Amino acid sequence: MMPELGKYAVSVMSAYGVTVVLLVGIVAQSLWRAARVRRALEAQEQRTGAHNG
Amino acid sequence: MIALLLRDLRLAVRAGGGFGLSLAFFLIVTVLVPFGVGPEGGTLARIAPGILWVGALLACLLSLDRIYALDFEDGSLDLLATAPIPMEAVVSVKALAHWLTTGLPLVLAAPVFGVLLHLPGPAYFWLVISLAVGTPALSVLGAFGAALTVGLKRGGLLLSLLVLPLYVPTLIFGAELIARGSAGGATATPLLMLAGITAATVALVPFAAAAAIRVNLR
Amino acid sequence: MSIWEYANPKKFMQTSAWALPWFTGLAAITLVTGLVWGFFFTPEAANFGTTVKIIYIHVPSAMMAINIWVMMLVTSLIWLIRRHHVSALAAKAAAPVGLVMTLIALFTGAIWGQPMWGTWWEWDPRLTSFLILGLFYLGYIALWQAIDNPDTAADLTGVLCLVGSVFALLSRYAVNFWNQGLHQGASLSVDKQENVSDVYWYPLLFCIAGFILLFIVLVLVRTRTEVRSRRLKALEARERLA
Amino acid sequence: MAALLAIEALAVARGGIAILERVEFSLSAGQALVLRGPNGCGKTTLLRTIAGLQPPLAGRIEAAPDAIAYAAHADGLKATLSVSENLQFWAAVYGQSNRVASALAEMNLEALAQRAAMSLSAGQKRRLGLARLLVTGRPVWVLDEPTISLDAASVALFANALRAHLALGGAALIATHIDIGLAEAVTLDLTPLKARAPQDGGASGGFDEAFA
Repeated sequence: MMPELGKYAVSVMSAYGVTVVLLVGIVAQSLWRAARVRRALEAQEQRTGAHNG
Repeated sequence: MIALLLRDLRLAVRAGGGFGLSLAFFLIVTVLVPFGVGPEGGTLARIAPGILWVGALLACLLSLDRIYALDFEDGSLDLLATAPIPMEAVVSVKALAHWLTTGLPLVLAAPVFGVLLHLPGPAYFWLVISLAVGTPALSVLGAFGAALTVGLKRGGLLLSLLVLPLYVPTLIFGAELIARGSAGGATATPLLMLAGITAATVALVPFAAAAAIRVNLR
Repeated sequence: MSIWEYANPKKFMQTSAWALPWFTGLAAITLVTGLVWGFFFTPEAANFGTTVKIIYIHVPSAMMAINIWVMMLVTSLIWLIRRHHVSALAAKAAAPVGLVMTLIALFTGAIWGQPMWGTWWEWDPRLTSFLILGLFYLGYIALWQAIDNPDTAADLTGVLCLVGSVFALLSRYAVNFWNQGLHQGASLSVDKQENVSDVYWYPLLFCIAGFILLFIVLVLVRTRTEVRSRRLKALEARERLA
Repeated sequence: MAALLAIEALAVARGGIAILERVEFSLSAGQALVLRGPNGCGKTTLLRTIAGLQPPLAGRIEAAPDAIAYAAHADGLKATLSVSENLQFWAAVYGQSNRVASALAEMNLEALAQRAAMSLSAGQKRRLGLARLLVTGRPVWVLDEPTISLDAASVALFANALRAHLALGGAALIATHIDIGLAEAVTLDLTPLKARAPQDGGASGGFDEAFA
């Protein structure tokens, strides 16, 4: 299944590795903050009785 | 406007104004570098233009947050904003005052520091020219960065982060001008670029800085 | 029906909630197709060996790093001129994504440079410009975080983005002048597509499309978050006042 | 007689939230208006808006372009400059250098003219700050807590200066807590002008109305 990467295996794998880590990182950060802010806003709206949009 | 310039200059040279600190800092940087890279004259001569430019840049950076911070704290900036001087002029005058108290002394002192770094003979001329042409841009860009951070309690570090990338073109062309000049190469391109950057910066950036100050006073 | 309708936060929230699942699906499909195709099913290049597989992430991320800054410039201008809050918040939301793209481009460039040029880091004009671009992203993000009042922050970062764009361009030119580099321009850059044979070109197209879609998804998610957080701040301030 | 300063249906915001609305008044030559209201009700914000430091949320402010002289909480004094140097600077900014001597005399600062501003007491600094108004040569004074840290004698001194200014065809808008002893001044209480919430028909602070 794995392609034969030859002498550059380390380079190619680490490049893909770094990319995947960084992309997963930004996606996870975005989702985590999205969830946190959404919960905080819902709590605030319930407390103040403001209507949502 | 002349009154504002005179006031800023007077404040800078009076006690606590910090005049001369930048120069002392420049001297220390120049003295520390040989300790780091070794006393060998050839190496020092080769890296001298870069060291002098980076030193001038850092010395300039050191005094930037004072451009408006004191005026902001004591309320003068509010009063200046309501005075009949346009904010663009206030920014330009303050940048000029900063240059006269920081940039100009650096330009004049640089040849002395060049001796410490074994700068070759023909380079002195170009050193003075390139600093004289380039440092006004540093002051104006610094005034812009200071305008962005004027309301912030701990703006110093952020100010450096904002301003240093803006200094890259000036630094590159400035150091390149000295390097080419001392090697007898073609100096027209870097000199024109350096002068162009300074001219455009001095003409346009005060508008951005004034806008930033108005936003910060809101 | 005008495009400015979507600058209304309520309208934006409704529309983006509807569009987000579609974009997410499309982004996932395109990105996975492109990367799997590129990684598993492309031959070695004669002169680069298997390192050629790195272009499937290096080229799209580098493109996005620049394009995201351009997008931030446009949205900042819209905010400064027309005062649409969503526009300013979209610029804020895009910046960290742009920084990540810049980092990916730099890392993959360095990793690639090691076997090709024999060094991890070369002060090559393109690499150096990306480093400077990264610094601009950092400063922009730091300024957003340093200022409490959201409208002040939006104005100031907008002005910084404007001035920064000019100086980023200027730096690019200055760096070019300073060092004519090793970076292979023609053989791999996408605007010279005749130099890349079809075997590499098609998966690359998928990857580029995938990165663009991924960016759209991230910006939508993050802008929605910023809109909510802005709304939260307004409610809190009103509560304090009451 | 035409008004020097006319405010119509003005709404002002602090931090993006409306705090005062439906503010209306006008000032003609010789008139003084005292603004009152509890702390945090928006006096300073209103004055800053009228002085042109921040844009109004709604409504209109009509005044000649160079009519207003603004004095904030802070006096904008430079500690290392002398009293007369401080004053000369502002006089030069406003192009009124010939007024410095009379302003010093009026605020009873002549004896201190050569002292550095840092050696002044709080009340003396405040007097210097108010002397600055005299060298602006502008008809409408917009003053934020002008009598803070002044003793009774200095308040009287200030009231006299204010009276002289009004007599010369000037006007003044003053936010203050204490009585400055100006019989002719009209008082405007800001408490009923507090902005209502947007859902009750109040002015909206730009962003949140889009959610309603």
